[in-house]
Amino acid sequence: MEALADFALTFVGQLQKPTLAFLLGGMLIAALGSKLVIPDAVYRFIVFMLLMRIGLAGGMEIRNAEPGDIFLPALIAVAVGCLIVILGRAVLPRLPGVKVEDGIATAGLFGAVSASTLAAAMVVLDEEGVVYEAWVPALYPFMDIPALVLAIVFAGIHQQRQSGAHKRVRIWPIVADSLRGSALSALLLGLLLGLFTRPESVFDSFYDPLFKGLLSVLMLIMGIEAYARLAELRRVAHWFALYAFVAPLVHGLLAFGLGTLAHYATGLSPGGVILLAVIASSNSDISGPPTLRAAIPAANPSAYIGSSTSIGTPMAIAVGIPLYLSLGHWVFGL
Amino acid sequence: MEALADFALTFVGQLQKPTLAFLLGGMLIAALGSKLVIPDAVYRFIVFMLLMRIGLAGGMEIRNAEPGDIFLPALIAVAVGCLIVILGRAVLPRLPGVKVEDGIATAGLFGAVSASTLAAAMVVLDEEGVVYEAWVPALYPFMDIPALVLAIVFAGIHQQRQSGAHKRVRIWPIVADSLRGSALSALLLGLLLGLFTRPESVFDSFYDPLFKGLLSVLMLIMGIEAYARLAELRRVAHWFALYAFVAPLVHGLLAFGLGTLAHYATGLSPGGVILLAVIASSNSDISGPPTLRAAIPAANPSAYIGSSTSIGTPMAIAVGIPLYLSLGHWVFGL
Amino acid sequence: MEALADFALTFVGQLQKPTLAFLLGGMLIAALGSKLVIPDAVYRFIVFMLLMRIGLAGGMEIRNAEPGDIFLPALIAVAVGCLIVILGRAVLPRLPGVKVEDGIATAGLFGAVSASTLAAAMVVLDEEGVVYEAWVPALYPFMDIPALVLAIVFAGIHQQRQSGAHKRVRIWPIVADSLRGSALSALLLGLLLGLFTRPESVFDSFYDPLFKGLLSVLMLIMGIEAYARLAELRRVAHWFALYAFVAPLVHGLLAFGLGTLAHYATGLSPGGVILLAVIASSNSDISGPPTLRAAIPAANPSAYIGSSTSIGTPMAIAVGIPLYLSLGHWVFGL
Amino acid sequence: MTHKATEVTIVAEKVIQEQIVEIIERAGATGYTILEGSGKGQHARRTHERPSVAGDAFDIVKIEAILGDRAAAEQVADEVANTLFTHYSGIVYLEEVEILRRARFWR
Amino acid sequence: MTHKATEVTIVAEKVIQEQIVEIIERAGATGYTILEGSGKGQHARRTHERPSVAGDAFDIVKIEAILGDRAAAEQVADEVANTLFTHYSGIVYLEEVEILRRARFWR
Amino acid sequence: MTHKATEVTIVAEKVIQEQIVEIIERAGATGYTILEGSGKGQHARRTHERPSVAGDAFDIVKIEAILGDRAAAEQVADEVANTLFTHYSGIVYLEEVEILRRARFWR
Ligand SMILES: Nc1ncnc2c1ncn2[C@@H]1O[C@H](COP(=O)(O)O)[C@@H](O)[C@H]1O
Ligand SMILES: Nc1ncnc2c1ncn2[C@@H]1O[C@H](COP(=O)(O)O)[C@@H](O)[C@H]1O
Ligand SMILES: Nc1ncnc2c1ncn2[C@@H]1O[C@H](COP(=O)(O)O)[C@@H](O)[C@H]1O
Ligand code: NA
Ligand code: NA
Ligand code: NA
Repeated sequence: MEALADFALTFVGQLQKPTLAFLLGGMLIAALGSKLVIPDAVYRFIVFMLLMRIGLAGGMEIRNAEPGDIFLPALIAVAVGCLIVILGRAVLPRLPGVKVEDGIATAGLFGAVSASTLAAAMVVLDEEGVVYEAWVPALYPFMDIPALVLAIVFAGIHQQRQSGAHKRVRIWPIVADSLRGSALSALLLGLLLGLFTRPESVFDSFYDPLFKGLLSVLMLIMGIEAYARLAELRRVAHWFALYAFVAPLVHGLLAFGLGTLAHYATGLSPGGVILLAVIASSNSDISGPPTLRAAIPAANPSAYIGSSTSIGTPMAIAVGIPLYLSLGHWVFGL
Repeated sequence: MEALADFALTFVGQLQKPTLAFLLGGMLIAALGSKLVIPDAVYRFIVFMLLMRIGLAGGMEIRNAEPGDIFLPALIAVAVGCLIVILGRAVLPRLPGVKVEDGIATAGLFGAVSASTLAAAMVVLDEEGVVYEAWVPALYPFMDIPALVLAIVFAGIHQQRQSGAHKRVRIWPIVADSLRGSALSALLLGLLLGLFTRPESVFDSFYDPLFKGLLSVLMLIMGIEAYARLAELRRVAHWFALYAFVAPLVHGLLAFGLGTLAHYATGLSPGGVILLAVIASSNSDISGPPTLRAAIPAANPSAYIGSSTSIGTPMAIAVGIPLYLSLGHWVFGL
Repeated sequence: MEALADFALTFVGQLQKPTLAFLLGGMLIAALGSKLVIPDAVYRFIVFMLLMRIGLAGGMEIRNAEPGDIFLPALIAVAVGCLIVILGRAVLPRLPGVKVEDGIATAGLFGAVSASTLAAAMVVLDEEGVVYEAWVPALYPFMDIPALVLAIVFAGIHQQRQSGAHKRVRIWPIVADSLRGSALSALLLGLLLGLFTRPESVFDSFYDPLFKGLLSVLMLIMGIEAYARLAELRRVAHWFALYAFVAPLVHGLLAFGLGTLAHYATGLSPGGVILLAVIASSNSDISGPPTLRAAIPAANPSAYIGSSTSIGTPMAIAVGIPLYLSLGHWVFGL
Repeated sequence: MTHKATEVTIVAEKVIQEQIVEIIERAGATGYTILEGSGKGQHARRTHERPSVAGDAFDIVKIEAILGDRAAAEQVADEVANTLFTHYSGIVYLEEVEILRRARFWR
Repeated sequence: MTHKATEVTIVAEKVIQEQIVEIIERAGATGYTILEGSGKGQHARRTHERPSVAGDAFDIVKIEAILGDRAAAEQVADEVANTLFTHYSGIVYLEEVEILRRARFWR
Repeated sequence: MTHKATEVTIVAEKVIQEQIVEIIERAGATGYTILEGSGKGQHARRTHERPSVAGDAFDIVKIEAILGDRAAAEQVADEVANTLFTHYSGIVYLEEVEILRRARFWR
């Protein structure tokens, strides 16, 4: 009860903060038919800037981190990524009107990770004064890649059963393809540069100070896109919308629980637990869809992109982040 | 006489300031055949940034403003927008070689408002230490929309007379279309966010500090475009050029006069009076032309875009702003 | 020996600095097949920002400079630009498998100047605390234009010999075309604005603070492009690769020597000598290739662009800059 | 095996893109493709590179629609020419093409 | 003097661009041209203006290849239609064109 | 009602765009359309997505002009092929199209 009241307060408080406000503002103006468009080149540059910032900070902090501290959270990330897809594979295709491939691809996308949601959570935590290990955001690929790979493997198995033909799904190309995508490339390059070089001067003068402002623009874009793609969602079974509402929170809570174990086992900070929950809660926007389109051609993109962009991402940001934050208050007495 | 000397001094002083210097620099390099181009994506992002900045500041200040203080200036904005169009409608089509539709569309564009001119004036006032109510720039739509609507109505009436057919001009779609344009959307969204949320952190770290620098780039673009479109202007009656020279100043003085009334009546600040004059003086670049092209197809875009971009905007920025500033010195003893 | 050790140390130290680290990082991720792309619009805007920054700083400083101080370094710049092309003209076409036109065009490109290399050197010097006259970077066109013009003249002469036809190469159009290119336009406009107006406010709040961060993004782009164009280089004679390895250092050392004369003759600062060496060492990326493509159509662009972008530029930045820096330590006791 | 079909191409100002698309859809086309470009005709030349200071309404778009039914394609061409090209810039033309998967182009 | 040749045009999702190009090259084409656009067909409409939040895989590309040999062009069209258009969006069609410099289009 | 006309299409490096346009205008065309793209031919492949580090001179443009007079179209094609394609990349080809508003294409 108290927790619920705290969540309500946190949620209303976040509504006032730029992150959520710009997201909802974007949805609002799109709903009102605004023609405001942030150019694609700007969008792509913002995503690069955010991921480079996250990578650099992570790399600079990993220098001083105990490898042992990272191991368990990384393992949890992998486990959660796989669990989400297994769960989705089990549930979605059972729902009436849901094609097996569509269900698998959607589960894969919800297991994968969104850079924008992650960056939003970082800014919220910073504003709330909640600290976290800078390497936690860098766990992103540990959840993202296993989720996408597993979904593609499930789709391959399904197709084999259908066609009888035996065609092995090769895993390494999928992993390599993910790592080479623009999002993970930027993150990992930032990580490397942070780890092995001294990027402090550009980090402090450029990547870090622009982070919050660029994120507000990105939130606006995500809000506009969320509304714009609702139309696509309308063309597929309603179960996708329901899944997109519920799944981010279930996934986040699952990760929050496992993260809490890591808190007690190896001292993962409360902020780290919250971020782990957000990573799980998020669903991939940039990198996931093209990977899935290429690897599971039989799946209808309207189903998985619609549910992810239109409902999943707003839920993860607008409801998920305040929820895990207030859970953090409650569980860790933040 | 003294006022003239003051204007001359102010003008020469402004020539040294980045705003005017970049505008004239852009015209110069374009005249010399430079191939320098600021990419369209960057241009559009800059405009977004400036309007969001203006909107946020306005919204944050309106929170504390007396609604009564805003009412009279808003009314003046509407009145000036309409007066400009009525004046243009009466004068332009009487000139030899000017087609009625071309005259009406041009009057509409000069009644409408330019975000770049407005932003330029704000930076000039800031540098001069002249304060103004942050909601004054947000009066933009109060002049912009009535002017465009009235021009389109005039064009509709004219066409009916020509063709005899009775076809009512529907006003609401024009208003809605204006509000949905990329410029007004950004401004109004910023206003809303400033009014109802707490965007201070991104305003102070991102939108505000980048304002002046981005404006210098925008001035460069406007200068380049001003020169580039002179060619278009050459293909239409010379009267358009003359109108574009004179009208911005006439409109600005008109608004300055009415604004001075508001100064004495409800305490509008001298800086606010100057900005009101600049808004009237400015002529729309981004949002006006497409609206007019769609709504008055019979008007030749070379006439209204050429006169506005090539002469009207440079006049409003280079002559208008220093003029109203030195008038402010003179009238209000700034 | 000591100098060599100092160079080795300087080089390793630079590897840790953002400038070199981002360049090599770009090459690395491109080699690993990353799909990360910085949008073209962002690239072009970054180049504009850097050159405007360089121009403004130069212009503001020339105000207070003795014209006499600038004369000798400018003369050296012209001389080095010509010498590089004469040298390349003499050597390259003699190598087996090298077409005369390809050799001339390549020599022209290596005589011309790269804005990104220049900006990189400025950031390195700033970080090392090595001061230089802000007008030295503005000597850029004094080396760039003569080199391109001379290469085009040589190509014209060669073609006349081949065809027998007598067709004079007109020099002014080439010079004008260079000056009008986007890179030199931005630099010269910045110079003018710095010289004749007071751009301090935007310089200090916008162009200067963003310089270092934007350069890191540009270095990333250059690294990615360097790798991407290796394929083109493979399709031409290996001698181009060898030239691209050796020439930047030879050119830089030549300019370092002549610059040292200017140091003793007219007091050019050690930092100025180093920058002069870097300018000579660099080879044009943005402006040179189109000029050469238009003026020497018979030359194969894969030869000159491949050797410049893939090897010449990385050599000038990664080896050249540390080399001249450690030479500066050694010669001037920095 | 291929089948005959008619491609109708319209090059016009972007400001009328939506109206052209409506005409195409009303004529029963199963789809269309839009390419952005620049061009020169009787009116001012527009280039795609310069920033769209006057908005993108004046950009040039090339819209192509393939219709299985020639009469429908002609109808599109006529309607665009008669209702839109009176005031707006543009050209329209037809070409015979050979399509695969014929059903794709009939509605 | 001009010669007959066949142009095969494919409008499709960018995600299969590389696969289409491979088919074209295997058929012996000496080159191809790619234009980026947007379009509407049986599937969701994509526009080129909005930011590519879901990646650019869903953009529409128009790929054109001119082949001196008509049979090769037909082979390209068939292969694209049969192997790629089962799951991915797209259309393919052929046109007769008149080329100059014939040797340019034979390998 | 439609009329016959000839479309001449040139795909080439952007560096010669102005020269091509001049040839087209000299031949009496009433307009032309330019689309930006990427492509592969005998020379290095250029893609439109990567930043234009070596300038945009190497981008690929597709230039189309419709001429009412077939001979004029052939002249454009010949002149481009003979004067520009000796050193620069590119292809040129002709197609017959059916235009509306015939006067639009005669000067
Ligand atoms: N003869 C032509 N050939 C090809 N494209 C043309 C031609 N005439 C006009 N266009 C295109 O149609 C657009 C509008 O033409 P206009 O209505 O003449 O201004 C131009 O910007 C060109 O892109
Ligand atoms: N009838 C048509 N005419 C022209 N282009 C089409 C047509 N049908 C489809 N297209 C193009 O092909 C793409 C894919 O079509 P679809 O597979 O129907 O979704 C669309 O986005 C259009 O760009
Ligand atoms: N067979 C072809 N079909 C379609 N486009 C081609 C063909 N050959 C060349 N091109 C285009 O023409 C450009 C220049 O060709 P090239 O001169 O062969 O390098 C290429 O980049 C392609 O865009
Ligand atoms: Na997830
Ligand atoms: Na106005
Ligand atoms: Na050089």
